[in-house]
Amino acid sequence: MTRYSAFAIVREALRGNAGWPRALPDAAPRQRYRVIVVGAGGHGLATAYYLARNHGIADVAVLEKGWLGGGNTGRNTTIIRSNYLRDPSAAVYEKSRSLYETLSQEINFNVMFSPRGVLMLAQTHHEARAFQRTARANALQGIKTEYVAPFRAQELCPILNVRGPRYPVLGGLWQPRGGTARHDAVAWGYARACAAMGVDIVQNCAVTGIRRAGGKVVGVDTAKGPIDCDKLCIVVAGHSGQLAEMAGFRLPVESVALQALVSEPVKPLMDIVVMANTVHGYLSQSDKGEMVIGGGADGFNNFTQRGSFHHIEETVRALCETFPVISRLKMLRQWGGVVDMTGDRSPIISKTPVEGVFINCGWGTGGFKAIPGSGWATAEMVANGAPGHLAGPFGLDRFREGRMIDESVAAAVAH
Amino acid sequence: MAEAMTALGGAATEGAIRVAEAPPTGMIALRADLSTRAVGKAVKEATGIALPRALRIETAKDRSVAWMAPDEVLVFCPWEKAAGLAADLSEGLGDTPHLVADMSSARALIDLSGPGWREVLAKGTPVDLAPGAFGPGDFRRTRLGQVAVAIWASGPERAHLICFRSVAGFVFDWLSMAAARDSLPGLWR
Amino acid sequence: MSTRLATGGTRIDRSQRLGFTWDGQPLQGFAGDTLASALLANNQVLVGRSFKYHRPRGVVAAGPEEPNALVGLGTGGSFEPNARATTTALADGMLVASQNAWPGLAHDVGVVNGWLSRFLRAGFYYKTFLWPRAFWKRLYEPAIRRAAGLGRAPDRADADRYEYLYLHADVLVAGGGIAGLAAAREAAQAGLRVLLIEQEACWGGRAATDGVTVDGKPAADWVAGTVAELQAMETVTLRLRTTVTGVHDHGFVTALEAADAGPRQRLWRIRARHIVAATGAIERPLPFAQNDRPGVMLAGAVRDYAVHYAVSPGDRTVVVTNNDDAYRTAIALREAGLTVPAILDARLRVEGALPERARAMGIPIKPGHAVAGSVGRGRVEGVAVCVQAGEGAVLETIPCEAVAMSGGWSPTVHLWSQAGGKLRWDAAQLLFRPDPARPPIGADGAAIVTAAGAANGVLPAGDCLEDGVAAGRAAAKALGAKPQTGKAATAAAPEEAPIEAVWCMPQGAPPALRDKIWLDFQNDVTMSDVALAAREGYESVEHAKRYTTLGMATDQGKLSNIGGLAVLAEARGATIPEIGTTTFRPPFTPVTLGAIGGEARGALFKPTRKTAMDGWHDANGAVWEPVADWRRPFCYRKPGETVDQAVAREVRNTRRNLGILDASTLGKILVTGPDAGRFVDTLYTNRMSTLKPGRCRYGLMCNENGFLFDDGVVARIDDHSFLCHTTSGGSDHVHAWMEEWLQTEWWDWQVYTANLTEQFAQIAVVGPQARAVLEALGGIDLSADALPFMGWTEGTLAGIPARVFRISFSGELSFEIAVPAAHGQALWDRLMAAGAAHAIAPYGTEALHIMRAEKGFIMIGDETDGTVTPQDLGLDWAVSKKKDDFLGKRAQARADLTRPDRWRLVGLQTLDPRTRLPDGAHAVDGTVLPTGIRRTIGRVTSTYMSPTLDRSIALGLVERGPERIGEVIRFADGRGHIEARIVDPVFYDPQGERQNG
Amino acid sequence: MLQLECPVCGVLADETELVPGGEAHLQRAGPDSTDDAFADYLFTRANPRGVHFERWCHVYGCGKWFHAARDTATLEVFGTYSAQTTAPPDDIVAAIRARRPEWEGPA
Repeated sequence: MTRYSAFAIVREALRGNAGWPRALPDAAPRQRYRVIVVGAGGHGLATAYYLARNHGIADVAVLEKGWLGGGNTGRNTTIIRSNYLRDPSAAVYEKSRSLYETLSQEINFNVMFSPRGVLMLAQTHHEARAFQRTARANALQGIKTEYVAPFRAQELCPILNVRGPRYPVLGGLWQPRGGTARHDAVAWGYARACAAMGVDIVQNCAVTGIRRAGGKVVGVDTAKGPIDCDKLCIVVAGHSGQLAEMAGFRLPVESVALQALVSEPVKPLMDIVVMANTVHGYLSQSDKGEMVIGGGADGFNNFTQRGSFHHIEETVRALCETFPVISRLKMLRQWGGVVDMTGDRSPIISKTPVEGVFINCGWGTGGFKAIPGSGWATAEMVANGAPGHLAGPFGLDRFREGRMIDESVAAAVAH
Repeated sequence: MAEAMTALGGAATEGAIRVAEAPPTGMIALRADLSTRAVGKAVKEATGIALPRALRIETAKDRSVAWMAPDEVLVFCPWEKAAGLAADLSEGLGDTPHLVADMSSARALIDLSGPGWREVLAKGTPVDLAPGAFGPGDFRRTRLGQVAVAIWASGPERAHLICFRSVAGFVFDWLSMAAARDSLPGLWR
Repeated sequence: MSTRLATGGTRIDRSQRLGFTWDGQPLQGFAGDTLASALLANNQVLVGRSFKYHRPRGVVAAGPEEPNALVGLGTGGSFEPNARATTTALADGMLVASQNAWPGLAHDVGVVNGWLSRFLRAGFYYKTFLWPRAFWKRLYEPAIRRAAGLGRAPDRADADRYEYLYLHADVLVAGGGIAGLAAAREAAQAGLRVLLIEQEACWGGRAATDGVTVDGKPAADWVAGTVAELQAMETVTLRLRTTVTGVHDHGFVTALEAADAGPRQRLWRIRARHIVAATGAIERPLPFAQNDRPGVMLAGAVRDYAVHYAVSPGDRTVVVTNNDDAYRTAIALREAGLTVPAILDARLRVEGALPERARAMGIPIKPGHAVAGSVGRGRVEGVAVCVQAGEGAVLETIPCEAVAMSGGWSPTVHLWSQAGGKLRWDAAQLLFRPDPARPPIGADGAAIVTAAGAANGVLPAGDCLEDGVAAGRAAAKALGAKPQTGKAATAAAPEEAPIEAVWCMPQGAPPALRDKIWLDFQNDVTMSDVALAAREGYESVEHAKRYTTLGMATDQGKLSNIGGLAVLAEARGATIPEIGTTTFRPPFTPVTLGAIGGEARGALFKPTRKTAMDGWHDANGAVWEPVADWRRPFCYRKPGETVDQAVAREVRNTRRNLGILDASTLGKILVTGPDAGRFVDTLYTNRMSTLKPGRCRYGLMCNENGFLFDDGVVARIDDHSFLCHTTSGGSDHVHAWMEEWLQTEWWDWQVYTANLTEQFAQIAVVGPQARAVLEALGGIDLSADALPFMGWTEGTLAGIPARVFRISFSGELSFEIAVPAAHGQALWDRLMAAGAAHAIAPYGTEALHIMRAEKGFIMIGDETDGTVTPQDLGLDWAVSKKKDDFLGKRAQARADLTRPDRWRLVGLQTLDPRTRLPDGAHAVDGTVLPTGIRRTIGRVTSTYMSPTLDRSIALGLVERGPERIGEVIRFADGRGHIEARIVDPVFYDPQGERQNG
Repeated sequence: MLQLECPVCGVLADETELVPGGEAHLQRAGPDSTDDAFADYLFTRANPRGVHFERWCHVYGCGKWFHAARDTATLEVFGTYSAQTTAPPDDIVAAIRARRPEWEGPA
């Protein structure tokens, strides 16, 4: 594998760029593996990567039904933050964020992690109190965030209209080391790094069945024939339900469409990421100059990767009100992803009723930011056969015990 | 007793059409199983109007009965007659399970006059308002922009909009904008 | 140079001159011009700079596929970046500025990127900028961001407004060319409601420029006749300058109208039962070296500019092609009196009507020839000629001012594909066309889109009209209507010989040439870039697109798509259909964000719910607070007062004298019927059915997950009826919650509900003087015997029919009076007048909060957050042990909800009474979790400075709290701690004597 | 943007007039249910990629709940029917079978 560097760029350029070797792997599957990971999205690839890197388990195949990174990894708004309220969430998302800090160097692939800072606007008194609570929780969780006043929010994002007639900005939760990364690059970089350690990544290889013997998994049937394995890890987001059914169990998960859109590119307009939860809109600017916009999810089960247009309208309306200068920019492209929502909107990293089968799903609308931490925690669980303290709280058992990990903090106001 | 204050105090505006809040109007909600004879009878006796079909409103003299749901009608009458009429309805229904509530203050009634009313409302409601699709006597609960409303076509050039009192100001502003001069799309000749 | 011809121009009106400025330079055009035709008429060939290498760019196309002619329009609040000159109608006084060039369009420092291009190949940034780590954000990225982008954003709010328009149609026809017109006509004649939408300013599409005849007459005549016929039909709506931007699910279609009056743009939200996509086709560039040089244009566009706008691209135009259609351009130019030095036709055998005609006009045709490269400084000055079969050896260089290229046409399948329709490869015509076997489907599972004409892959003009007729009839049939049968009009155009594949020109072009063959003009993607991507394993079409950014520019690959696929196919030794296409996503052309937002801006952004007394509050110093969709006075500020001072004053005055609160926003839901008691017993955690008429009881509602979500006082009206009060935020939700259970679970129960919230204005009269002021109004006996605590009565108060509830959320003597909202202001006025003698003063939500906290009453949303149970809040007394079921009961029996160490409600008193515990502060026990997180044992839920007790007070949830009364715990605050003692949550009047007055 | 016919008032309602309510025909688990049965009732969902029975409420209309049989992958609607049912009615099942012969039937 050619080591990427400025020097390599010059060297290859002088040779007419004819010497670049294959970067994206596509192996033919072997007869058996110690671990099979289903799904070559960010989470699946990261799981395989840390299995090899942290646990010395490289006898791994990652099976992808389409092209790697083609699911939600390549369809999200690339926001990375860890300013969560509940300890279990904070732990895994901050682990993830801190891994992002050095990921480019570690896997020798520039994922363009850009700690430009994430600002969540408080636009009601209730939200203001909730964010102060979060900021104080973060302080105890070792996560650097602060609750900022409106004038500071304005400083951080000059195009912000803090005096909106309907929802003035009362303050904000600011995470200076939150930011964005290049979503495709995260999948590509992990894939390239996995291959370098001997992990097989097999594209266009849909899993059609899960073979069990005596309540234990022994292998899978795929579009490219049967493959044996000791352990199976399902990391397929919106399609978890279908895979779980093959393995013979059901999940507390529903798949819905989540939409995003980008504007035409413009010269630098805002440097940070702003999230306005009260009005359901997120906004950041990509390195290309496009305004990247994310909004609310559909309320009904949907596998089409096409969402309902009225969500786009609500989001765009809210953002034009919050950032008046974007009103005359134009939407260039809109798309949707299939996200998997759990009963408490928090993820599942868990063993399953089937011995040897593990599952990682339920990241809902927040999966991209979690990729490294999720992979880290899942690899640990798969390698040891039991979740560690990062994955522990996210087990399926919580739904039976009523141990919700609820980050919504009762959006509804009273009095 | 103090005189009744409507939500908008009778506000009005002239644009591509005329938008004006109606004077205080009696509105009574009746919930009961409309499919039972007893209910139809009670309504007929109290109002002089037979139960309307789904999505319709029937009018006689100073009263109208609008179909809201299979178990609900909204009765319009002169403001001062509302209390009495509500009592009559409840009495007429006797033991038949029902709910009668004087809602005269709960809603605002806005009159739209001018041939352009369809195009004004078409800027905000998913209802098919083409002349052939929605005509006099039609009564449809839906949304206008972001709020719940009911649209009542009372004539080719006249319609009424019913919305909750607390959002009447918003709806009036919305209508004023949508009915701005020279802003009609020119759909229906 | 490009200029305006003395005569001709079917779309311009030479009698109307329009002045506009281009980068400050005053220019003139005619009414009917597009901005692009006007610029070309003024010899403005250089119109922009490319995205990555900042190479000079000129107009290539004449429609929405234009990748280069993007400009800044207008100024201030009317400024629009990235406006497409080819689809912008010229207007008088238009201010037009070039983009992405500094200091100027002609001399742009960004061109250095171009000189470095070989170091900046596809994906280079993934491979470098890795060290030092901090430099990415601080140095590399800012540089990249500055270079990127195209236009600049406006610097102020949008000066215009937008609106929606909802429309329903049986058949929506997208595209007003001859196919679309024919389809609309057939559908309309079948008696259907038809909506015909065309993006351009006039009907007929390419028919006029392509020399089509219909029934022997010029196409223009048939077009005019058909349009007139359609306009005469009541059931038909026609619209020009409106673009169908997206076909969504269940026949939902968005279209953007450039409105003439009123709003700037109108977003049409169409529901169509069937859609005919007659959106035509888009011409493909030819892949030869320096095909991006200004002056190189699509042959069809050159023809459009000459015929429609009388624009000459230059005296000498070389035509290069692999098909017959481009000959029309040569002929048109010749007929306009211009020179065509040569037609370079990559095909060896050139025959057929059009070439014959060109020959007859004396235009030199060079079969088997190709372009080795365009030459010129800044703009085309000539083309180097080679043979297509070779590797680019230059035979001669032909001087010229323009090159008209045609690589064939691709059907505009966007609408078909957006909605989920699949494509098939037509090997004869070398194009992807809609596969009728795999159409987009509607709610009924049947095809909902029919493609027609060129969009359907039917390119020859004659068949095109016929296909439109067929599509219109098919649509009618699909909707169960009776279409006409028999012969429709027939169009004719010269026969065309087959196209030949040219995916690289010349076919053997060496890397040195391929480095300069542009596929994506705006994003600077060359053949070499795509080949490199494939070699590096980015061979899936989506990978290649994302790695090279091919097709991700503002034209969304309308020109580059097929070319890129061909390169991938070659690199992988596969066929184009094996590679497949990327997904087509809406919108077809970019849509203004403001238009998507619609009318909802400023005051109309979101409804604000107002009570009957809203105007009075506003006129009397209310500081507003949004509560759900309502606005409520947070407090009433007097001149010179701070908010905190006002709040403290309101609290003290209410406790000492008399306060008055607008409580109208509280939910009021009537529940009535034989099974009403059973129903409220199921909704509330405590028993309500035992309540006597005339009495009130406080109740809690939990969701099925066992967590508290709303609370309020329930009044028993009569045997069959309960009036349930909810929180302000909760009224709609609770009413919907009730209806949901009644309709979907217990539909056999005889219960009716009605949300009376809006019917009543509710006023709380609170404080020692409360009874006195009400007695002054007179009408109802409110003595303690007549109306004991937690009782209600009704009658006429000050001449207004009223219901009076003796309930207290402040701990003071308190009456809540409900009157019809129409009389709310009247009652308020009377109370203010009568109360003057008792120092009456209104108070807002903050005073309300403080007084309830002083009494240890919980507030939904403060003490609760969706994970708190009644038991956590010490409200066990309000949770029935006897009832065998209520919503939430089962959930509260689960392991985690019965943990003995759950956080429970307590009062908190800082050891220093002047120190207020901060909002959201957490209590710590000094231990650390395995995750490195400091363990918390509680948190503050409400915290205030109590004006009544003149010290800080707080409520909080603490692990095993009630068992630890008296204990001092530490709350983290920055680096330090604040110590607070755990106390009983009731800080004030623990015996509850004051509410008895 | 879906369009569903409200079986109660007959209106062909726009998605913006409706509110989705998740999987239909869930059996409420009462106070005497096991932890597992209760967790299933509250959280476990069929979430099929294909035929789905679901609840909708015509909130901006007659205000009534109803059920819909819909394909979550194609968005085809097989029919809408009364919410006062504990299983899909025969005509709906028949309509589904007609278009989805391979369908295994209500879960």
